[in-house]
Amino acid sequence: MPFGLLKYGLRRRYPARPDLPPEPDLRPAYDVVIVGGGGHGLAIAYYLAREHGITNVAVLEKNYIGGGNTGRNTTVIRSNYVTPESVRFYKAAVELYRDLSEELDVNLMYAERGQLTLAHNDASIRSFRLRAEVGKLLGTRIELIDPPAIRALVPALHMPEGGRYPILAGLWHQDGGLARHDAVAWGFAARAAERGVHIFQRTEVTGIDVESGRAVGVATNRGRIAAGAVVQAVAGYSSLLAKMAGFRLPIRTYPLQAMVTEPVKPFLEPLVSSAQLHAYVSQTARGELVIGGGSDPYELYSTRSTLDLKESLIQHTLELFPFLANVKLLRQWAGVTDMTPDYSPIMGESPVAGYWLDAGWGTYGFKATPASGRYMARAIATNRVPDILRPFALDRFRSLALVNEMGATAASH
Amino acid sequence: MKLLRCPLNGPRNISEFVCWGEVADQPDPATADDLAWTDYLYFSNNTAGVVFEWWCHTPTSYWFIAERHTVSDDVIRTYTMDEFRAIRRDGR
Amino acid sequence: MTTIQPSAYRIRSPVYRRLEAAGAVFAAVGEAVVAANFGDRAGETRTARTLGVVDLSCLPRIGFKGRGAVEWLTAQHVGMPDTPNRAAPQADGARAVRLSASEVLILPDRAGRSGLAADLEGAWQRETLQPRGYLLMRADTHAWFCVTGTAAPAFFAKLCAVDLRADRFGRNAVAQTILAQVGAIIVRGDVGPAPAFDVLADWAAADYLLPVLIDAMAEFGGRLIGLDALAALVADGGT
Amino acid sequence: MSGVNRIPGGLLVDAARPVRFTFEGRAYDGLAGDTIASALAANDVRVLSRSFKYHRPRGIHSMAAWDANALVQLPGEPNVPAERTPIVPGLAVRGQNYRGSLAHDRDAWLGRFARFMPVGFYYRAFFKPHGAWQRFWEPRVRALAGLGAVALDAPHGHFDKVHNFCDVAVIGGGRAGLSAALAAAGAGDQVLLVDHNPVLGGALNYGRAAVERAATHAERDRLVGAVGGVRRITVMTGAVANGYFADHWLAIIQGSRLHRVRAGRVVLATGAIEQPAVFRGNDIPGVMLGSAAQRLIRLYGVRPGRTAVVVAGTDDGYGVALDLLDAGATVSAIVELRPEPSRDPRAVAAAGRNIRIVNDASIIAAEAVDGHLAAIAIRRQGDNTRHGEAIVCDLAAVSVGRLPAYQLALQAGGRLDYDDARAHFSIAGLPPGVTLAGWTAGEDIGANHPWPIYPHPDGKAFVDFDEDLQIDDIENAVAEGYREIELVKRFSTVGMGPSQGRHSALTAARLVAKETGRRVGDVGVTTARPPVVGEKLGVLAGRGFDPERKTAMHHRHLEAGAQMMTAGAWWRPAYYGVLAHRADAIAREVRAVRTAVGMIDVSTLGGLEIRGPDAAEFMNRMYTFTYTKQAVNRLRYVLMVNESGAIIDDGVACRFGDDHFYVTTTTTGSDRVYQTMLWWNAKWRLDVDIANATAAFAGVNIAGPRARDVLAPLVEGCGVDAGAFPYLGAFEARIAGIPARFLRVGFVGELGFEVHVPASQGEALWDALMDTGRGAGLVPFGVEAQRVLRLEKGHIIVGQDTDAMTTPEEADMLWAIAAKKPFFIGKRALVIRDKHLSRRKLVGFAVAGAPPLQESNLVLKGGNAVGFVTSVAWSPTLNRTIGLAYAAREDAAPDRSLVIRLDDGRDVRATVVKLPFYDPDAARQAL
Repeated sequence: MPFGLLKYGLRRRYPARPDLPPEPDLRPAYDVVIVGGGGHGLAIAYYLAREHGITNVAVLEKNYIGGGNTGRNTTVIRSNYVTPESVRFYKAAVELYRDLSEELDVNLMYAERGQLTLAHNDASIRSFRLRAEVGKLLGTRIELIDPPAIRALVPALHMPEGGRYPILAGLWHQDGGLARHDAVAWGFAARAAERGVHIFQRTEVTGIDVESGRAVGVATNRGRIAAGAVVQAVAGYSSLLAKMAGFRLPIRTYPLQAMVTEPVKPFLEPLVSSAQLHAYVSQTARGELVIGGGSDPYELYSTRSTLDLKESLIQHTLELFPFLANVKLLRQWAGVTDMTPDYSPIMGESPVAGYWLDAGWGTYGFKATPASGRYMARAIATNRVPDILRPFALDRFRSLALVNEMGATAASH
Repeated sequence: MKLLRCPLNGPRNISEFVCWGEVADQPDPATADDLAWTDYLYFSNNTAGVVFEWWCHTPTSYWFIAERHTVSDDVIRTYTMDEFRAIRRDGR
Repeated sequence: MTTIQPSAYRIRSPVYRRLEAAGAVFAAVGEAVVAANFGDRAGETRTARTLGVVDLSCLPRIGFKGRGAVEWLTAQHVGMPDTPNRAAPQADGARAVRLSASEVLILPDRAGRSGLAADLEGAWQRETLQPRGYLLMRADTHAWFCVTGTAAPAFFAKLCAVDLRADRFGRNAVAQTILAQVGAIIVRGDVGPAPAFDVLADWAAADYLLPVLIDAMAEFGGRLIGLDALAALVADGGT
Repeated sequence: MSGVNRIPGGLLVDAARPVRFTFEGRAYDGLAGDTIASALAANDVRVLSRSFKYHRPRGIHSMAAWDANALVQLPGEPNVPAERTPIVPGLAVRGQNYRGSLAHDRDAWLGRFARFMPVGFYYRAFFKPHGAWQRFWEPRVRALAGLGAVALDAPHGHFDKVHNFCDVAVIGGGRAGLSAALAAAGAGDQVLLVDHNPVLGGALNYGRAAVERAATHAERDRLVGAVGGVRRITVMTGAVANGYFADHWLAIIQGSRLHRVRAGRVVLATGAIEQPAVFRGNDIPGVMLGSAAQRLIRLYGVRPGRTAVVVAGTDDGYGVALDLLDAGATVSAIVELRPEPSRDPRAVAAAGRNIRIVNDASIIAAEAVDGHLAAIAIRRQGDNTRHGEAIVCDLAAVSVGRLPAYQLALQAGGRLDYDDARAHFSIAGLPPGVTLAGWTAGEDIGANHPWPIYPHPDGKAFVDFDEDLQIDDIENAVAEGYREIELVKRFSTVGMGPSQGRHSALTAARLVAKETGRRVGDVGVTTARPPVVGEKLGVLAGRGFDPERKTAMHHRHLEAGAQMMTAGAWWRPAYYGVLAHRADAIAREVRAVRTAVGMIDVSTLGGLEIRGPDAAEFMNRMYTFTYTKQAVNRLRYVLMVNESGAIIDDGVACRFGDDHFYVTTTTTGSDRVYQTMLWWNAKWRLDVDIANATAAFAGVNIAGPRARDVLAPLVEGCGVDAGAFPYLGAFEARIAGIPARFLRVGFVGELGFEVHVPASQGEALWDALMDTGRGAGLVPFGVEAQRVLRLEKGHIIVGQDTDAMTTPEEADMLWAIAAKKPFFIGKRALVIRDKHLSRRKLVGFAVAGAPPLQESNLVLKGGNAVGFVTSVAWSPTLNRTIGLAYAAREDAAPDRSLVIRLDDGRDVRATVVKLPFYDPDAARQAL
């Protein structure tokens, strides 16, 4: 019985410690207005307050906090990417996650269980080795392992000798892990609010006020708000907000579906995924199996579920774990993801002065949360984009200098 | 499963089709500057609303145009390439 | 009679080994060999009425596609369906299957007697008039399986999302769709009293597809049958 | 004897057919038609399982498998709903989620520490000191997590799927569903009537809407009989309609088969789900819904208890009381929670049968002895004693109201409104083609009790049985600042369990409304998503279809001992020999090609026919080279880049006529290239026909100095000597009687002929060539040897030596670009790429000795990765290790030195070598 819990049991009245304080009055102007109350927006607010003393900040959430992709992703945290630029960035995110529970004084249930990605053909082996070598060079824990090592890591895994999907090798990423996604948003919200940041739910931005090329405020369903700087962190709706600011983004928006089974006794420690089978599986601390796959095949601004994706995803999942045939699927859901041509995010300046972009996360947003929050805050506070974010600037699409991460997606979000 | 009416094969499950995204007019490569060309290459409207899209019925490799709402996923109409050119000429 | 080995012929079905393994007795039809029966003519004929599958991959067939193809075929007195995804029976039992405004597939009768495909190919080669479309090697792009019997629609429902029930998919109806994840052309053309569906699917995937068909048939007592069974059906059923 | 509580009249059971099964290792007798739960109830077994968090004993609650209270373990199958699963002889059933025995669970202490585990407690603790969660607490939490257990060796079992079509799908076979089906069929529609129970009739089978049952049963028999007589109605019983998807696409599960139903329209007559009352001990086995007691009595012939108390918040409670009397139980009291006495005829009848009715009462708590209900403590109006009045009973049947079974309706896009007057959710906003009927539509369903919630100072009044959530937990979640129902759910996990809120959504909404001072309708319920009830993964997977493609020579490769590898859907021979001697086999094949002659199956390469007056113009636009001037009977390399200027495919183009090109593509590229060509020409509308002949052609490449010796005897109507058939020539002729296309190519850098023939004759071609080639020393070679051979020639493999960014300039292939052409796809982008040249360049390299170099090893410069190895192999021809790699642009010149990092962290030096490594003046392929 950890001491922290005694106070709850020993008090007569429940000692509530509201994570979300009662909503303050909306001010006419803020130094920074953050559009989007998901993990990213709240993290930017937190780091602005904590590391730069900028607390005259409003976070505007059209629905409820963490209700977008923050609460819909499958909570995977990893840094096993292809390009050095990406590995550096996501490695920074992983390192922030390691201390985040204490920093936010919330148990994020962060656990580095390791992520294993399976190779079924020699093309996959080549691309996995590249990710392993880049990761090793940059100091992440990652290696290419052989079938016996795979069997030792995941005894439950079905390992066919031949057939279409033999398991030839695995990309073992020991830094890979999980965290409780909602708690990440709530933690940033609580600690940001403590420092004076205003968080408004059910507050929708309907326009961006731009004067002579500079963002000066936002229009909302609760009136206009003046702003020294505006940040958009609205995964799934980035193009629509950018349009309000008067420019287009290299983004197409697709649903991404996931599903969860009823809880069963633990049998699976690491996260297991297969790019070729477009499936990844992890088991939560509650015992549920969380199963995800690739994005939907066509563009849609909707979180509806489909049966056909569920069928193919589960068929492929059973290739890996055939004994799950009698386990029951309990729920399927979807998020809306902003895919860029190179599968890398867009962070930093926009064509509009004083209007900052935190967009294009595709399926990688959750794992980036603390790093994008911290470095975006630094960019806004210092009005200078940190080097770690520079490769992800919007103008890379003008020089065709893309940060190609297509190889790192394919169902290991 | 969504149904999509293929002008050649009639209504079919949408899993028989692939979508290549919103119809975008290619600028003249001879005259377009780099900005215009990269706009064409990467910067999409990503409209939340009704769009004209390229769709292909894979068993027949038949290309056509669908008019679809990207929020409700309602398909308003599908067009053969000839029909589509006609409505485009009528300035839609 | 001397036993016929498919491997002694130049033209071989993509599934001839599976037919051999199932005990097929082969017969020559022109340049082709087909499984005449599997040693149980009477039983196979009964099966054909409920649910059976025949491999006709070796029978000749040809396709025409492109500008002028339909006009040229019409000029050759080929009876042409006026809309795509319909088949038109020809005098000699062959069928003209219209796949699009400008594409036609010529299927012979299932006994392989029709010479229409060969005649048209010869005529097209000799022809100089332009445009007359272009030839397609349909005997090699697609394998050909014929599924017969009253249970066929229920069987197809396990593999295909298109409604093939008799009252929705009548004689000479054509569906170009996906069958067990393989692109396929399905043509309704009954054999005597039995509903029959010709399935034309990727030649290279035939060795995958046939076992899938047979597995899905088991529930209805369906199985591989020979060409003789079709002949018998025609004989006692009349067409 | 099938149990001490067995009574006659069970609709579903056959008293003549006993079935023996075991529970917790002990044998019991049930009847054919019994579910696990009903058979155990008949045998007076009340505790079926243990709860998720506090490990409290749980038993029958709804008798409809709506909740997790009666989930049991079968061998290899966890979380089996005992209330729906039929018993079969020998079935071995166990409880779930306990250590030790179901009766004495060593984890039951958790319940006593509930007060130390407030809502969301795990967010507040377990993370200090640093890493404590992962190292110490998570393993312990996980050890307690989960319900049932999976068996890693459980067999997959047989599952499959079908498609199903109807004009109207009616979901629910109760009064409303039966009537809707008859109406639709009457109008000429093909109807599919779906019900999850073993028989049609729904609540008509067990409910008691009137004092006398006769009328109810007569109505049921009339409707069911009528439906049975209509051919246009197809009935599916024991089938769960589990999901509504776009355009009336329904997922219906019957046994181990998934039916994907396409309906013209859908009628939802899914009925209503009876709701529990919330009071201390409302989860104790023996406390159950009134409808659960009625299902036991009427469907299974089981007396749910000996001494009963009925908790009535609606008039239906009185029907339950009458049923209990008829079943031979004693009804000690009906506890009426409403202030006014009921005037319902059933209440009058109950009073007439001398049942004590306590009006205007409230509930204090249910008390358990040995984990089973022993008494209900109630408080009458004006009674101010602390403990109220305890009424001894072993059954408490609770009827306080219903919630429409809204899951499918909400999946279809409907939304819930709260009718404050009737304390009831109603459904609105359905899409066209979806309609509601009966209770689901709010028809003939009485008012709910508005507030059947009775907090207790000592807690244990459960809102969510699955998750062991109590009234305080919901209130405290709101106090923590989580005021939106979705946030309350996420923070408290209410509704996340197997019953997905079926029994907790209404109470949670009411509590949150109270705490936040909003209307229940404004609070609402969390999004309803598929599936309605848990569905087996096996059912969803069915018989998975995974097509594979085989060439005409596939079986010849196997007979020759080839190790096969996949390339997309295709199977290809990697090499001929055993894994143990892989390297030797590859080297042997390489040497054969260099010194004699080899043959490789190239059938998997794409083959496209480009025909028509504009064929050459079309080629010019699709590919980087120029084709207008290409001579007939000649072939030319083709390189395709995408609109961003990145290399995406290559092959050769043979010109067989002014208006006819035959183009090959990479193995995995053919379908995509074909689709792309059709897409572009849909815009360009050139007079050209594009046909995919990939499957139609089988092909081999015969390469080596003695290639002619193999071909000459077989080729008809065309010489194969250099004069008649020069390098890069392309002819049509016959070989061994087979019509064929001959291509003189140099991919592997020797005298080489590709021969393409109709697929159906490919095996015959292979046989003929192997036969005549024997004398010339012909050996088959596989993809691995080909990779070495082409590497020696410095030829790239698209997708291996190129990535999604590689330009022709980076790959040093500007020779393949016709820059003067006004247009080809990607040309404009390449102009931009040239202005922002990348830092890398693809180069050939060689290293001394044979270090363990691997493809994807990094090329380092100043400690940074500037590139990586894309191809590397030991060259048996050159006796050294050679490869291709991306290096820093400034290091691209021959003789520059590269640093390559090995897997093991060591660095090796490599030297940049001008390509090709082998036969630089290309004499051999031109022989």
